[in-house]
Amino acid sequence: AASSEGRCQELLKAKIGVLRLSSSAPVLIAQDKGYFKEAGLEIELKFFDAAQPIAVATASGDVDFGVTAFTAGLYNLAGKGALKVIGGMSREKAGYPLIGYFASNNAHAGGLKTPKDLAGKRIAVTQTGSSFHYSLGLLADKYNFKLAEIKVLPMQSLSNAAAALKGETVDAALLPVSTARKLIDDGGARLLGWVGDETPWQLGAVFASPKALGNKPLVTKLLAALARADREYHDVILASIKDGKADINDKTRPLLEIIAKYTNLPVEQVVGNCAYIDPDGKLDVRNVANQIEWLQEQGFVDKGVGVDAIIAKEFVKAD
Amino acid sequence: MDLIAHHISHRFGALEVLDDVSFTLRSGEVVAIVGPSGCGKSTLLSILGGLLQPSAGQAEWRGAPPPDSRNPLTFVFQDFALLPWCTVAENVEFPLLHANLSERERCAVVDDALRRTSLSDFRGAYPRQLSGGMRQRVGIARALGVRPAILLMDEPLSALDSQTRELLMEDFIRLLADGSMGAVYVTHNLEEAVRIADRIVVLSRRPGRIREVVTIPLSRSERGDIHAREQLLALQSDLWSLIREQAVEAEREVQHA
Amino acid sequence: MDLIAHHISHRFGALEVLDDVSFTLRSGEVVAIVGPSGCGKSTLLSILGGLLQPSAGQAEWRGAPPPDSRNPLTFVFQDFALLPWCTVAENVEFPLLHANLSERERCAVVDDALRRTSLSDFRGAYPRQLSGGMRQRVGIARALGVRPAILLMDEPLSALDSQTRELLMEDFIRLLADGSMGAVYVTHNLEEAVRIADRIVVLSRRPGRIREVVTIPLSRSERGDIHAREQLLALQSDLWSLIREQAVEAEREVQHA
Amino acid sequence: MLDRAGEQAASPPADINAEARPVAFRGAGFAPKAGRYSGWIALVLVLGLWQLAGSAGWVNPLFLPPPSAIALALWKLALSGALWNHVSASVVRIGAGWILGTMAGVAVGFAIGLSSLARGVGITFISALFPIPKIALLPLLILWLGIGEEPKIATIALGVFFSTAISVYSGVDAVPRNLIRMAQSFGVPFASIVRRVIWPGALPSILAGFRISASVALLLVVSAEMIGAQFGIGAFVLQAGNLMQTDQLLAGVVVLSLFGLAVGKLINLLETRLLHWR
Amino acid sequence: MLDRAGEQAASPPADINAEARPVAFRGAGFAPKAGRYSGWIALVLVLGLWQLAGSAGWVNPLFLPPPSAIALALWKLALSGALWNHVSASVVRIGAGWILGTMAGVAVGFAIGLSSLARGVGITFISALFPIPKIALLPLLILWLGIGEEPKIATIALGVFFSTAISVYSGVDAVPRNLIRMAQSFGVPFASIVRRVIWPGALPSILAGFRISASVALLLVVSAEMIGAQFGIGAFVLQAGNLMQTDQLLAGVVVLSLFGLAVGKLINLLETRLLHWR
Ligand SMILES: Nc1ncnc2c1ncn2[C@@H]1O[C@H](COP(=O)(O)OP(=O)(O)OP(=O)(O)O)[C@@H](O)[C@H]1O
Ligand SMILES: Nc1ncnc2c1ncn2[C@@H]1O[C@H](COP(=O)(O)OP(=O)(O)OP(=O)(O)O)[C@@H](O)[C@H]1O
Ligand SMILES: [Mg+2]
Ligand SMILES: [Mg+2]
Repeated sequence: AASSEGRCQELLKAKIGVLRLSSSAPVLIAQDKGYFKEAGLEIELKFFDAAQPIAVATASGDVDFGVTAFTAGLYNLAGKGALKVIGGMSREKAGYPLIGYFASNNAHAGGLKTPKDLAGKRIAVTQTGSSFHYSLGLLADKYNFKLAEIKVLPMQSLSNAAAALKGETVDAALLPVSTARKLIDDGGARLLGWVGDETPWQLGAVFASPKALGNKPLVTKLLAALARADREYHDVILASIKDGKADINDKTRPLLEIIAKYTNLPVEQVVGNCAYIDPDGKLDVRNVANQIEWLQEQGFVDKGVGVDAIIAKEFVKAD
Repeated sequence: MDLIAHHISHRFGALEVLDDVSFTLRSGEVVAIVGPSGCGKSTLLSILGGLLQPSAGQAEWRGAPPPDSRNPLTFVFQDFALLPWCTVAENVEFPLLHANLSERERCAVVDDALRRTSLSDFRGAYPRQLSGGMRQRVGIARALGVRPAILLMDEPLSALDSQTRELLMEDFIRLLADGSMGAVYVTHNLEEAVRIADRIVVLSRRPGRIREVVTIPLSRSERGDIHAREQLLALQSDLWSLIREQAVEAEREVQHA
Repeated sequence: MDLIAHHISHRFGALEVLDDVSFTLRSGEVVAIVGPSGCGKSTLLSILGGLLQPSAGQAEWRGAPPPDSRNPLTFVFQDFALLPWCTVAENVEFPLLHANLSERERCAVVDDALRRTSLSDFRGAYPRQLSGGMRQRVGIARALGVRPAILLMDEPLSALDSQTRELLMEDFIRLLADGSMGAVYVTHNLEEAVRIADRIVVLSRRPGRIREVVTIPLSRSERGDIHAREQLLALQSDLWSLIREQAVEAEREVQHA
Repeated sequence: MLDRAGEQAASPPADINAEARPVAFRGAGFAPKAGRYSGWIALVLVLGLWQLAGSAGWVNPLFLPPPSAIALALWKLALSGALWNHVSASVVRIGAGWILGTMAGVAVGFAIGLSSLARGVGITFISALFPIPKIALLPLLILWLGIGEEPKIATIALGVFFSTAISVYSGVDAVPRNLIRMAQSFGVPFASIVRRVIWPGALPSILAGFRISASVALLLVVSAEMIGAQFGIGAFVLQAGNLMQTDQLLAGVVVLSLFGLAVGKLINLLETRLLHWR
Repeated sequence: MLDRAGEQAASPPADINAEARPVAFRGAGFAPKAGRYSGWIALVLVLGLWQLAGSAGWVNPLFLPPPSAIALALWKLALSGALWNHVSASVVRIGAGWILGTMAGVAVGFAIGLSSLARGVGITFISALFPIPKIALLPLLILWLGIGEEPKIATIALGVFFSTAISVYSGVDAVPRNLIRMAQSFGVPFASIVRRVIWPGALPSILAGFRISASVALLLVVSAEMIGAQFGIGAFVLQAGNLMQTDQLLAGVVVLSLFGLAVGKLINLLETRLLHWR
């Protein structure tokens, strides 16, 4: 029925900026399985290789929607009214390995065995104000040490951070599992734990440019299509996860193959790399407020930016 | 077309090079300029041809250039100034490219100029492949190609052997015979000066001043006679002693101070 | 020290330039080389000085160079080859820098060479600030500074006025007088050749072959006499007709073919 | 009167010939000609050594995969057809960026070399703008030009522009002034002087500039494709880096190197073609 | 015998003087001298226009903060003392990297210009290695050299090296061969020929290369400081970019530009000093 309706109506056009990561899985699924089309949308995906440019491109109106992790840059843009959050995406959640704490072999031998031991160490992250940096902040709060005790080294790229770890020039690093897998397999570093297990938080979001926000039917249809994909992803893949790995079976394979296709990874790697996503696309608003406060304390986000100002309340399903 | 040096003085920075030089070149005349090395002959020529602005005075012209001339005031440079990336033929063709000539006519002009300077065999050679004398001939061929009203020649035969010089000199004299082309001829060779010039301007040591203007009392066509030969030789040695008496002592003084 | 051209032939690509040239320069002798433009005189000189490898034959030397010579075979180049970034004095000093000389001695040598070429006033000038003749004199000064056993001179006076030429010629003759220095003297000026040379090698048109070797029957010191003057003049015009009869017709043929 | 010494004086007497020594050849050297093969042989040697180091386990293959692994990755990439997509996307950007940057650079370089006003303004602006890092400007470039092909091409063009402009104007400065005076003395019009005297005179320097700018263009494709590129060698390299697929990363780098070699050969060819008069 | 015409023939008769026209001066131009002020005036004009565009609200200050905002950011940074930390950290890296890269580049450039073997090998390797993006190699540099100053300096040195080598060898190629032959004819030893003939002859091209490489060094400080730098203009710019603080980002860029201007002036000075013979 939906399809016949879609045929008579003009399809609404929009562009979504995404990363080639499984954390964007619902977008990929919705696009590949035609959920957007069925909702009356003609979506074009724009792939980026870092979170920041997606936010910038959304702010400039080059893409209408963005799906990626929260960063200080994103909050700063949102604070200036250049974009607004309309829904939740990936989360750090216990049992769903996404970002891990990794120790170098030497540091591990020297007693760095658990995330708690990270206090006082030299730790590589990608960028100041990134999700990795925030995760460290949460860890410091949890174990009651000061973030200032850690020497946070921004390496600007995941490969740089991995190389620093492998080269024993830092004690530890926060890396996504996709980057770290080879390093671990190779014996180049030791896993200390997963961020989701230590400090769950709302990692990613869906956000929209001001122009797209003005088009209510567009946003509503998009969110509906995404929710459908979220649900399917949750029920099929996330439900099959055991020991941090999804099962490859007849049910999961089609979806895994979609993800593999878009992320240029073999299916065998995709299964160990599945971000948790809320089945209803809910956003942990309290955590977002916490993120903003924390970043403001660090001086990474301009003072006076509040969570209310950056969230499009009419669309967000709060958690 | 007359060319007039009107009270020309020039200095390079603190170095005074020319001091109040005036003379007139009438249509079809040849004026030779002789003087010691470094006295400002090349500088004077540059000023006359509009390539250098004198510190005082100016170069002037009067009358109309011949209608078929493609570049009334044309130089033959002392350092040849050939384009190293052009072949001999292209170098000769260079000033003709913006003239109103068909491909065919241009080729004919180039061929003619090369033949007159015995360079036909080297049309396709690059300057670095030429001997010193051949380079100089390319410079002359290029100048002849544009049919100048007045040729400004800076020691045009200095790098040539006596034969070639003789031949080119005869060519020059033939070219100048009909009186349509004039020339300022800078040379250090008194024999040449006496053979080709109507008048000889003798410059002093730097700063160059006009010491003498010597008029040759024979027409150029008469100079070929056996009678005239003697007379010219005498003229030449007179000129030589004139230059010598003026400058040699002073030069010696400086030199062995 | 003798210098021997031993059956030297040379070709640039397909262009045959020298064909079996042989002669010997005995210690202290001066050999002049004359020949039409482009016949291979500069090429021959490069080969004699070891700057070019001939296609066949070779340049050889015999005996010992004088002990105080800093560079037995020294060139005066046709294109001067001055370093544009060095002043006149530095250019003259250049070949002395790696000689075993104290600062003081070097200065003295440079001063002397500059004085002899009347360049003392231009010690600090750069080549671009010099006239053509002055550049040539710098090249000569530089060559004199190294006390060569044999000077290889490529038209060393071509850009100079008659006065300066006269003076430098006298200098050359004085330098050569004691017989310790020899010279190969490429020139297109028969008067010069006759005045300075012991023998004159006449080359044919390209490919350069030895047409004649003319020995001057007077010692250099005798040539100053008034008697000798006449004789030399006669010699010179004989030489001229010799060159002329051999080459001019052929040249004309090509030229007006 | 003439004493014609003739043949016997012309050739040296044979008896003293024994002690004659050849004049030493002093004119050697200073004209290096690149051998046809030396470069390739050296390249093969280095690759062999690298492979050996990899096979012998002296270096960690995760960070420096041996050439064989890189070749394999390249092979797979070629088989899958993705290589072609990446290469063709990048070639268009590199080509367009290089051409735009070069045209602007040559024009500005000539202006600086020919006009006093352009010189004062141009050199100041080049000194001030050249050191601005393109990577830092990416956010602004996205804001200004979006995420289409424009900012990618602009990034490359910008990098090419500055070094070209500098090479060109210093080439123009080096054209011998006497040749220009010669042309002026023949009344050759300005445009013709620029085209027939200054251009060929500056060409050696311009070609050296092209050698630099072509490499810069290849280099910058990675920065350019940081801007939301779906295909392209740069995008491929970046993604491989993020996923620590070092063999793929280096495969991408090798593709850039091969391009560099090809362009280098092309410029060698241009040099022998256009500068044969030297 | 001599007919001395004397003064009256030497100066033109006064009566016909009326119709005489001066010979047109044809030797003008082609020797541009940069005005002392034109560059600065143009710079001020552009800044003024930019400020106007910002104040009048023609551009979104998020996209392009006006100069006043940038100046304010810079002022705050200077007051806090952080500016000094950043600048001093970067200057050391840039200086060390430039010097190392230049020394290597000059040495290799001379080798390529002088030896056939080095030419074949060198040009091939430069063509192959120059286009390798430094950002892609950072992981390897980190692995080999750690995250101290070494890899940062190496990044800059690497970037400087290639363009210097190319400029130098094309400068060596352009030295007139007749000067080298002259030196050889005087038996001047090889080293002396290189030092006194080839070096000054190649200097114009080398200085143009320095102009490029100095800017490249400034440019690369951002790439270099991607390697775990806490202080440095590059690190500052990167952080500002990550946080989308465009005024701070541009403040950092302005600092690099000012360095560029200073270096440009320095090279102008060197050129007038060392190339005054032209
Ligand atoms: N590098 C070169 N490549 C090719 N041909 C050359 C080269 N150098 C000289 N030639 C040719 O060799 C011939 C002889 O040249 P050379 O310079 O020896 O003549 P020359 O006798 O010195 O003449 P001139 O009196 O005019 O100086 C000329 O025809 C010239 O074209
Ligand atoms: N560009 C310049 N800068 C400074 N001084 C110069 C420049 N050009 C020439 N001179 C000086 O001007 C004087 C005259 O030079 P010019 O070339 O006119 O002499 P010339 O009479 O042609 O000499 P020659 O017969 O040797 O060619 C010389 O002393 C020279 O040093
Ligand atoms: Mg002169
Ligand atoms: Mg010659």
